[in-house]
Amino acid sequence: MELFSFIVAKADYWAYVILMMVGLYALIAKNNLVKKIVGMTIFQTAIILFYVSIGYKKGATIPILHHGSDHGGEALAAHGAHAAAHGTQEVAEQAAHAVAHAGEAAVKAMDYINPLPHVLMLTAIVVGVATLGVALALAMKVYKEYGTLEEDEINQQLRNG
Amino acid sequence: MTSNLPALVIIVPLLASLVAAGAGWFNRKAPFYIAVIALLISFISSVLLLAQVVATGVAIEYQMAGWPAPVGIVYVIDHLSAMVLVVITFVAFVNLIGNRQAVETEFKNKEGAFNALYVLFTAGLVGMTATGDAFNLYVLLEIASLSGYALIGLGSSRAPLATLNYLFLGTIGATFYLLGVGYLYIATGSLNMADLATIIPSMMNSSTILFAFIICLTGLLVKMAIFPVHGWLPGAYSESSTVSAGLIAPLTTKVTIYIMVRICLTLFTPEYTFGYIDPTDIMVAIAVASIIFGSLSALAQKDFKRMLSYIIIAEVGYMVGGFFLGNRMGVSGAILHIVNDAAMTLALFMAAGIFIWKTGDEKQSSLKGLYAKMPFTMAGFTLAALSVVGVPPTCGFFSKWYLISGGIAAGQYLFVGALIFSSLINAVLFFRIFEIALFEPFKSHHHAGDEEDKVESHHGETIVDPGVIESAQQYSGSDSHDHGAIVIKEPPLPMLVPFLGVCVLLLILGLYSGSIVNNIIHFAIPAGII
Amino acid sequence: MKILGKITITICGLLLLFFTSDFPDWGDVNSPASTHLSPYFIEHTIEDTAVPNIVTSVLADYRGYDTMFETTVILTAGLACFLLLRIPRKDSIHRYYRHEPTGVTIRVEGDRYPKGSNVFTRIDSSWVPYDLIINFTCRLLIHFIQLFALYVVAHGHHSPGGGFQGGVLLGASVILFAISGNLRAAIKRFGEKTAAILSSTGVFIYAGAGALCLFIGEQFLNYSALGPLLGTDRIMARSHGILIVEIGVAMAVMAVMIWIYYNLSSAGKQDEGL
Amino acid sequence: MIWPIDLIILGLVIVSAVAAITVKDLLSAAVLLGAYSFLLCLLWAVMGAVDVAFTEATVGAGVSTVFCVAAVFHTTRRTKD
Repeated sequence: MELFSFIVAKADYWAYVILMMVGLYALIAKNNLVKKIVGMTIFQTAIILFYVSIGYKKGATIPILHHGSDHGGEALAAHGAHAAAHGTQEVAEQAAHAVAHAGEAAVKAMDYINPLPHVLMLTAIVVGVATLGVALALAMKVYKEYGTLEEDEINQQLRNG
Repeated sequence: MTSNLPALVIIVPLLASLVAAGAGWFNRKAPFYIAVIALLISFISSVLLLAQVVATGVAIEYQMAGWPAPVGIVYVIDHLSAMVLVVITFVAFVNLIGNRQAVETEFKNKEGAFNALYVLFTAGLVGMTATGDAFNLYVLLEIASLSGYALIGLGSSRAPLATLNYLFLGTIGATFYLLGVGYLYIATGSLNMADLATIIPSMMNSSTILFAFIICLTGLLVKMAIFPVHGWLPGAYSESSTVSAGLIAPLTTKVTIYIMVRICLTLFTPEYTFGYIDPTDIMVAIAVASIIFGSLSALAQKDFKRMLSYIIIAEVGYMVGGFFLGNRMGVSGAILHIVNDAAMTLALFMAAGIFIWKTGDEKQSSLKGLYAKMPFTMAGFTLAALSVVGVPPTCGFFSKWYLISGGIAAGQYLFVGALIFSSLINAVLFFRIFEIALFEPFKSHHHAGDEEDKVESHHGETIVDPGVIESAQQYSGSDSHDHGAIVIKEPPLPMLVPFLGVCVLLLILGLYSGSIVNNIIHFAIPAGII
Repeated sequence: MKILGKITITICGLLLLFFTSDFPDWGDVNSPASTHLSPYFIEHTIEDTAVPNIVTSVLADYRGYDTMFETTVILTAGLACFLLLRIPRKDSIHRYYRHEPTGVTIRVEGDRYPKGSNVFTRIDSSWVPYDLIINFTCRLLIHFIQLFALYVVAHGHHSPGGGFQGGVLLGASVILFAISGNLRAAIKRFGEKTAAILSSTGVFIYAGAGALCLFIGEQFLNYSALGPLLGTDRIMARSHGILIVEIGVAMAVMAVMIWIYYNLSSAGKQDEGL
Repeated sequence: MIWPIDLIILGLVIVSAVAAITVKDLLSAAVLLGAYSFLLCLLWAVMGAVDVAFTEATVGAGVSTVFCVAAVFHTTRRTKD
């Protein structure tokens, strides 16, 4: 079980390294331009996986406060009751906690997943699709010019004049 | 409005690019003027910012959306960034007004999109320079890169492939930078540069911070095309159209070097960069390799723009090496060279634009006899070339002087040797061109420039050099008989005046380099560096 | 190249794997990332902006400046694809027409239109037979996709989503229309010029709202300056400001996605395509 | 959250990424890239990053795949590696 918890603690970080290296390998070693573009996309999404893994917190919920929680404890209590109905252990505790503090309008940072990496990664996804679009446009221009997407064939044509 | 200057310097170009992109669908002339006005406003604001910073001596902080530093995004304008802002907006403005004809012919029916991307590129660089947030820097870096790819990709028939290679390497560089920011975030939980600078000294021994430093630096080195990863630069710059090359070649590498300086000094603090990691030896070795490789490859080129591209690789080596010497002389030299090299590269690429307009191709051999044909242009070109070689009193001499003294002070004699070697090579390169242009008679194989003149003269816009008024017919007649009198035929004034202005600026920068160093760069370097 | 690639990724991979050992455990509540800055956003989003979805409030307000440039990145991509690919010439070499009553396909050279045009319909050179089921289903779906997209844009304050996701959905609905039918029909309904102008307008709404705050006298993008204009207090003004910029983002993203699709799928000719 | 789901999806993500760059047909590569994006979207939804998952589902799995297919449609499916 110790091994399992060790793997679970680091698996996401390992996975991001593997994905990043898969993408980097395609970018460096592949001969086909569209394959390189696919590798580039994988390379970029690996970073997104890394950031999202940073943001995750055990026992926390998604970073959306319960509706109308400007009424504070009331809403949190409702939220807790709702979660308790679903029977999750951790969330039920949280519910008890929320009910206990029903009077104070406090949002606990521990209960919510870190939203900042999510925001950064929305931007990174957008940058990724923008780069993909421009790269595909350039690849199409290259194809129109040389009639092939293979780099060695293009170099052959360039050498032959 | 004065308190909003840091925002104006970037949002005016941003808004103008949006208006230009829309206006291009209704009017073909409007986008150009919108772009020029926006860049002028941006230039004036950055000059005002520089004046304000020099006068008060404190950095200006501007809170975007009204949130204070670690929570929101702030802009920080200090001596260094204000100076680089002036350089960026000046280069963008002068290059655009100097290349109006080229824009109209090369980007026909797409003026809106072209001008919008041109201004967006400038806005991206301005934002990168002014921002005080590590992640915001990445977003702006991508804006500058994407618009740069588009501008470069529409050049000669080989341009798309060169640009695609640039895109792949650029994406690797930017993604590495993003990963480095992620490592910093996982170790410290902050994204603001000033906030990070307060946290990092307390966790010097963290391997995550070390790796963040390595990976950020790697990403930026890929972006600035230093020796082992330079492959994309010559193709991308020499295949693109002159107006794009004139914007991107002087700015991209220099701003990336500025970012490196900013990351090393402001974010990772000098104590960490030079005290704890101390990468001087390895970085100077890479820089020396870059200088020697760039100079030798430039020697082998027949194409003028390609030769300039390899000189840029050598110049990147100057600045990286100078900065990592880690003493005040070397860092001052590197920062001064950012300014000087931007001006020199702009002058040379504008000269390349004029040569292409005149002769129709980029071969050095087609520059024959140009001294007699275009005395003003060639005078400016000579000044720019001497500056690259490093002849006093042009500006190139002074930054090299600082770099060499820094190298001697740090005991890096290899770097000093490489600098002198590269200057000699540059001398050989440019004197070879002088020889071709001065002694061999002009023979135009391509009448591209002349034909343009004829079309122009229909609209009555041809501006011949004052004093010598020759009709286009007479000119081409005398040209077909090689023994005819040499006729002075300068490019039209809108092309010539900005170019000559930049060349005179090279002299002014040289003469005032002492006061630039004492009044601006001196305050830009943290006191920790001696 | 293959060997070089393998060497590079082995070195990089081992280095990266080695440095993960220093990371806090995955899901660690006490990691610096979760304790330094982010608690501020979670605890203050309601009192600062009145938006329960923290991602939306950070995205469009605390770090709204980033998001403005994120939208600009998309616009840049649209402009770049246009600049690189678009071929303005309209005279394609030959076109195909189908005679509706008989189903015969004819090829027409040049820009001539076959006589008796009401019985001829133009088809693509790589034409695939008209599929009734796909076409009907897609047309049925498009309305619901667009309705859902509008919900996502408008409800971004309270649920996952927002301008960006809604904009992509709206764009995807038009792209679906183009795929299920043909490109020309889509361009007829949502032209290139519309897409181009809408994309600039969308970003302009965002940057313009920011600049308006600046002219009122607060910092760039500080929506609380819009309070008197919108007739609300400063906190609700931030909430409304977020909605305004989300609409701008949705417009820009929708238009750019469609614009890029038009250029990519027709190789810049915008004549016939996928 | 249940860790087996996380690990299983991580394994699938890596498999689909490797498949996308090794398959000898560009159209298949484009479609596998879409599958890869969709699996990542699932993973992020499991990790509670709902907004990121939503964006990846619309952009990565949706529009990006369409762009790739459109580009392959106008160039070629052939690839040597």
